[in-house]
Amino acid sequence: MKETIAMLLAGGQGSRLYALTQTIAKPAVPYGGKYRIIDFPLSNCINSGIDTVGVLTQYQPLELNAYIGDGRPWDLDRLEGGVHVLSPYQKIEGSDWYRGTANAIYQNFGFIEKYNPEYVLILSGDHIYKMNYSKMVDLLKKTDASVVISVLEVPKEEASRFGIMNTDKDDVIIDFEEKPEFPKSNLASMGIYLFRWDVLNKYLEDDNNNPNSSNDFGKDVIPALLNTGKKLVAYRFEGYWKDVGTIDSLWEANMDLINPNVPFDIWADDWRIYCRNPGRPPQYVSNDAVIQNSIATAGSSIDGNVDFSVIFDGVEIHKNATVRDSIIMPGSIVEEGAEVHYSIIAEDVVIKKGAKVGERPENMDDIENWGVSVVAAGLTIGEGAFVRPKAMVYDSVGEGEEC
Amino acid sequence: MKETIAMLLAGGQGSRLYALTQTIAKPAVPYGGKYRIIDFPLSNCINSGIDTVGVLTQYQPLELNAYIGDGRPWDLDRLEGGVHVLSPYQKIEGSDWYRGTANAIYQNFGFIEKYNPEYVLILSGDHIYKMNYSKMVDLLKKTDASVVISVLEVPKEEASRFGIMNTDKDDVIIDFEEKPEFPKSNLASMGIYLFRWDVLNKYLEDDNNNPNSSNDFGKDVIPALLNTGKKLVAYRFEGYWKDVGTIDSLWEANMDLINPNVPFDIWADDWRIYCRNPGRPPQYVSNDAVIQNSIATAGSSIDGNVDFSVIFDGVEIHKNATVRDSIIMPGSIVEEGAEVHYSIIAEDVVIKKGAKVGERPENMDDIENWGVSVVAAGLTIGEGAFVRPKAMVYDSVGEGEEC
Amino acid sequence: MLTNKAMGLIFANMHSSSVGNMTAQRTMASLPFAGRYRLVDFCLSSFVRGGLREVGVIVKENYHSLMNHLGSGKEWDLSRKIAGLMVYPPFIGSLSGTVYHGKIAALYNVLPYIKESGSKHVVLADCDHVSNFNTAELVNNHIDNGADVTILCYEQQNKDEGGLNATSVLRDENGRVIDIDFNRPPKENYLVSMNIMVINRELLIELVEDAYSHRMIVLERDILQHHIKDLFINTVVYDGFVRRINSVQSYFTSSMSLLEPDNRKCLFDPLKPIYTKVNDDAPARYGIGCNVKNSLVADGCIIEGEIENCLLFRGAKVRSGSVLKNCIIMQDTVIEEGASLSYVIADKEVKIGKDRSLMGYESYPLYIQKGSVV
Amino acid sequence: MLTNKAMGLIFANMHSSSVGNMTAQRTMASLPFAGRYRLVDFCLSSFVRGGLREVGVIVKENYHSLMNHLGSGKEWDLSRKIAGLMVYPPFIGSLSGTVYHGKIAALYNVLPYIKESGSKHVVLADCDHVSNFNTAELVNNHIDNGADVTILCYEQQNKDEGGLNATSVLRDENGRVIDIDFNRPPKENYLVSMNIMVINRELLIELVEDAYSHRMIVLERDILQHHIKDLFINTVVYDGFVRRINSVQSYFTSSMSLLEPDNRKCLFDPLKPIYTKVNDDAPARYGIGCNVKNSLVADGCIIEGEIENCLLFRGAKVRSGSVLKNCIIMQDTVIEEGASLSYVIADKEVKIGKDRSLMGYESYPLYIQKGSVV
Repeated sequence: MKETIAMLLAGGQGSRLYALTQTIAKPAVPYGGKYRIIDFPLSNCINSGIDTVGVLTQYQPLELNAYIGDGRPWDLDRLEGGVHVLSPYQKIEGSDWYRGTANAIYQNFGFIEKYNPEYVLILSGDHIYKMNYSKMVDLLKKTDASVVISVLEVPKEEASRFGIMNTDKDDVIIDFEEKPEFPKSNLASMGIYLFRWDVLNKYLEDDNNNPNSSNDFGKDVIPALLNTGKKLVAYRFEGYWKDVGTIDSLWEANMDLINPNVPFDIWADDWRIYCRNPGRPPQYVSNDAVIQNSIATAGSSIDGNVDFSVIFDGVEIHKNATVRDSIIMPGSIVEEGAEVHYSIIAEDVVIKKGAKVGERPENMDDIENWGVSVVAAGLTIGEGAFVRPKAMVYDSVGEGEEC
Repeated sequence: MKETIAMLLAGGQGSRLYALTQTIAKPAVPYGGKYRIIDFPLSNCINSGIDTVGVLTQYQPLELNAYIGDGRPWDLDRLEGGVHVLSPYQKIEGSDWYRGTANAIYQNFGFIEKYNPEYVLILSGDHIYKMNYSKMVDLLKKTDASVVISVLEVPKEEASRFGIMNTDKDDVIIDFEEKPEFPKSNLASMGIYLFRWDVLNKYLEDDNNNPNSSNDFGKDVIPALLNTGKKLVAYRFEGYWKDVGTIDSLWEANMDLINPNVPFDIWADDWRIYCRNPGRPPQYVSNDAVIQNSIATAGSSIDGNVDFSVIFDGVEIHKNATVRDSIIMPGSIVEEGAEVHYSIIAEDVVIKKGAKVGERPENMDDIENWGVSVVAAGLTIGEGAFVRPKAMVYDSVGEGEEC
Repeated sequence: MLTNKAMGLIFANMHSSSVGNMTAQRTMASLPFAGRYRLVDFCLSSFVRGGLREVGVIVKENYHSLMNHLGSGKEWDLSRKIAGLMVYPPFIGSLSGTVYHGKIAALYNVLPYIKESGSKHVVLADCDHVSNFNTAELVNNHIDNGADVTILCYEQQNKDEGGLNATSVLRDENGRVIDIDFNRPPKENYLVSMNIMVINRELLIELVEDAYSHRMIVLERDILQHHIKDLFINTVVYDGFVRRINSVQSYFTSSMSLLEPDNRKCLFDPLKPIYTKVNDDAPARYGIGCNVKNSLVADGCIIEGEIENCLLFRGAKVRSGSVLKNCIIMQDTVIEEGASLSYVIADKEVKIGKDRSLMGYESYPLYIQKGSVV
Repeated sequence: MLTNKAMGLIFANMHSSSVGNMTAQRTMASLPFAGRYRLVDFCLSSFVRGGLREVGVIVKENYHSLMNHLGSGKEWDLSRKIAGLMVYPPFIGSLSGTVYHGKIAALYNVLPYIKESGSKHVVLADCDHVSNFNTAELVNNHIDNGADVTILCYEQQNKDEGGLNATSVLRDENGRVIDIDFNRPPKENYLVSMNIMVINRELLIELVEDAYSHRMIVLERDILQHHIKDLFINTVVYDGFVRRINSVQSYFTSSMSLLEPDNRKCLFDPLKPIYTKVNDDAPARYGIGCNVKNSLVADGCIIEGEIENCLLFRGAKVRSGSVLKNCIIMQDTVIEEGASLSYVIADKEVKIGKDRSLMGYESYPLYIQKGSVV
């Protein structure tokens, strides 16, 4: 009934985001002033004409569930199809949490079968990018491939951090190496796979029956396909793509929105990114504020100094406060005279008067101790307290304390 | 934000429905020609003015999930509130399937807290009845009780099959006995509890910390409330109420719709039962058909003889076939000359020409071997085959075979 | 973003006058049909299944019931965030101040919307044909052939069914329309138009602006016939079940033709569902002593009497001792005990009293207006 | 089934003429306000939060933009299966054939719907007041006092704000209205009506039928004033932020009053959210060298120039080198480099060219119509 349906792997805890994913799944982490990470793959789907998406999750899905809701913000509330959150469940033969990415898909074959698609697109919920998936479908049809894998050219010196695809001159994949020490090419897998449904069906069944498999697409399923001579074709993606799996990369991806030299434009009308709108009145900038080189969103109120920063909805920056090179997530307050530098402040944090979070690298003697500071959701940083650079704050910090 | 929210326990496998709940949860079992069991509590909620419902499930939720969808059939697609399916999930401290009814609610405190209700209504997904829950809320307010429990007068001789409430003259509950040998009253608990949220919060927290508890409302939580002197009041329900947890009771509850002497009217306009509509054209009754004392629904087509039966959508009863005292669920076909008596035929079954399922008690010599026959979903009963009374058929039956 | 191939435009009031009192309080589009549908459902469902995400319904008068039926468009999956269903009432104040006449003026009235659309093509449809046509096939054929206009039509099945208001076309050997004929029984070798066509959006805008400024009225006559040489007017032939409603009598025979299993199978193909507003009726109940033969029965009906060759809409009640033959009984109409009806079309919420006897003829079924008490 | 306490009815076109060209292509109800809202949002949101599940919007003319804004009603949770949002265009053909004048005729036009409703009371509202009133409180007060009619009003804050079209009421010591005054500045001790009132549904039907048959036109004058002795007309006094839009100038000052934090806090209480159509704009972007003081900025704006005491709607663009003081810039309007604006209201999609200079006065802000290129 549906030509292509998408399965979005949103199950990961995102443990390398530490304090930011204590109570929410990684795809629900706020990004870019008003979005959450999952808005990008979901918007890409609807913009690519894919109106059926299964979101696979098992870690803290409550907020993600509520956020996705009926799917309307992405025009994914459909009579047939639409977006559905798929959690693990019990069957008569027993029950199981998802083991690995391939197993998560395997456990939800029932969902896929309902739509009887030609193609299944496997996506992950931790990348920021704009991509027209229908081009992968076109390529698969044109090359008669079993699977199309999206790849990106990365600098040679970074290639060993990725899964690397070696291809022939027609972009047919010859072999695949996970984080090779000596990469043979610079084509990195983006973790986006377009399968023929019958192929996916067969190989995941085999994978599930293989007791030695770790049930992972990259480690097990792709090699198995290559070993049995299936035709896998690389789709060369060009454009902005960022894995936001670490604190540093999440910080950078936010800053990329401000940087006029980074070709990533969320203001363009031709490929909108949709999100669940917080429904707040316009932001207010007072007579005492100085705001530049920043983005801010509805419901925020700015009385202080904001520079090179990303301000989410409902954030208050009070008089004489300074926020630079930082990300302030929804509902957080930076009180009078407080300073925030190179930091990610999660939701509903209060930074009390005169407190200081983070430090500028130019002020550091020991630069190797410098890094982005993170304050977890709901905490209070007491009056005059200091949060060190690179700190990962899980608990509130008392008045005048250092952490 | 919401005065009362409902939590619907739909987690059970419903193992005493055997073949009918192999691949679906009990609340998703079809009933009454076009409904599923869960339509009754959901319709009761919206008709009682409760627009926020959590459905707790962990067994085979795919069909139930798809059936509930965005909740629109019950007018439960809301910006704030609405109906939400809640599955078990993983937290940073680990993860757990639901243990007992009380634990299922406890694991979903996060959902309840979001709405910060005054009262929480605990419902179960295996009863057929029409009830205005707002009367329980009124009673709770009037009596200043901690919990109101819905009770029904049952015949004395059946009382020992139920949880029995003993009350004083003001209907305050004095004690509670689960299936007592010598019942002190005939007030049976209907498994419908209205709690003050603060009381529920405290007692489920305590229950969760008690290693000896089986985490069940009836066995653990209600006795604990009584032991600590909380005021529990019985709400006396009058009207039709049926637990459909067994094959016999499910069969009876369907037949009750046909019986003019049973005061249960789903045709009345003042308390509509809503369901997800299969969207089929009207049913067709041919020149060769004889249909009486039956109910049938859109998309069915009747060429044979139907008497005292419940026919679901898409069912075909072919020429010269006979269906009596039976329930034929969606999409099943009874071919020419086949006979079905005192049976429940699940979805998409084909009963081939001349086959016979079930028997009439008046034709039995050994009446103790008589009972309702059940054929599981998707099976084929071969030409001329015979399915014995009381049989529970899990596998297709070949041509001419007996089972 | 993907631009949609086509948008849909439905003319709700066209041909309303052909069925007399049946449209006294409703549009042609909201005429009840087949036990639980309205005529507009067939068109809307086909549009939606064919991938159209932007559908406008142009109404002129009597549109209470239609707006009520359509609601937010959710039942057709057209309650969309992006595009979706739009009802266009006549916009008084913005244009000349009077209500338009003819399809050209109606189109002119909604030109701002047509201009805003990102679609390449427009599917125009009246609501006077009942069928389960394939919109995707129609649009793709239009595109693949590079046509300017593509008319959906069918071969005349029965000479008697033509007549009033029929538009028919003659094709050359390449499938190109070389003649269009109006308002009379189709000639030999002519195909009957289903009053459904695809046209390039920008061409439509140009033609309508031009025709409106020349005070032209009828799209088919004043535009298509006029431009028959310089436009490539293409045809797609539909060969499934199709019925044209152009009189009370044809409404009756079209309805009764659904008692044929093959016709039902074609119109109600489960793979091509017809969506409609949900009414939440309980199942139909067949009482003790009822007698039902060769009839279509919708949910919510309660039948205690005798019916033969009948079509019962949702919630119709036939009390014991009453006898109905060759009747169409619409929603919530009640036939009291002992009544006897033959060749009657009873509209919604009619009450036929005890022991009443009403008789029409096959060639002239008796129509009883909505809410009447007989 | 629970019967709803009250249904809502909104008059979309009332007072449109008071704001001149601002409503040339829209209703009063769809007048943009506060950076991302339309006037109707305040009323609709209050209705919905107050538990109303059935809301009708009565439109007369120029309702393209309003229908587009409301869509299926989903944003206000009024895309309901049961009841929900209904837009009532003037129903030509069903009644006298001409478009109605006055509120009584408008109500008469929709009487069939009012009669069908299961609600006990009707809340009537014009869209000329901006506030965040409490519908539940209003309706409960009406019920608890056993009133026939309850008018929501406020104490006159400023003599200057009265004037054109104001309706005011005098109460006795029991809160009962003993005089109603029209179309002039409210007298001493009179309360100003917010043009929002509750009335018993059956009484409303009776009064409207009676008044219509006597060719009466104005609800307040011809019905309420007329029946002031035999009806119990009750009042509820609203003491939060409220502004009346009865001129371009009052539109300007009302908008600018939102630069006061206390006013914003009252109108945009997070516990009483104002719902509106979602536009999916990206965050606002503050460029290098921009200078923003005492301004409200909606999402999607790009600010490179200098703004002070301004209100920027969604997607407004202020290029570098331009200077805006005391301006209201509506959706998608672009101010090119070097332009200089003071006391200007620029409607949607206006383009102010490079180095242009435009100046209005506090007492007479300069209004630039939608789509203009300056």
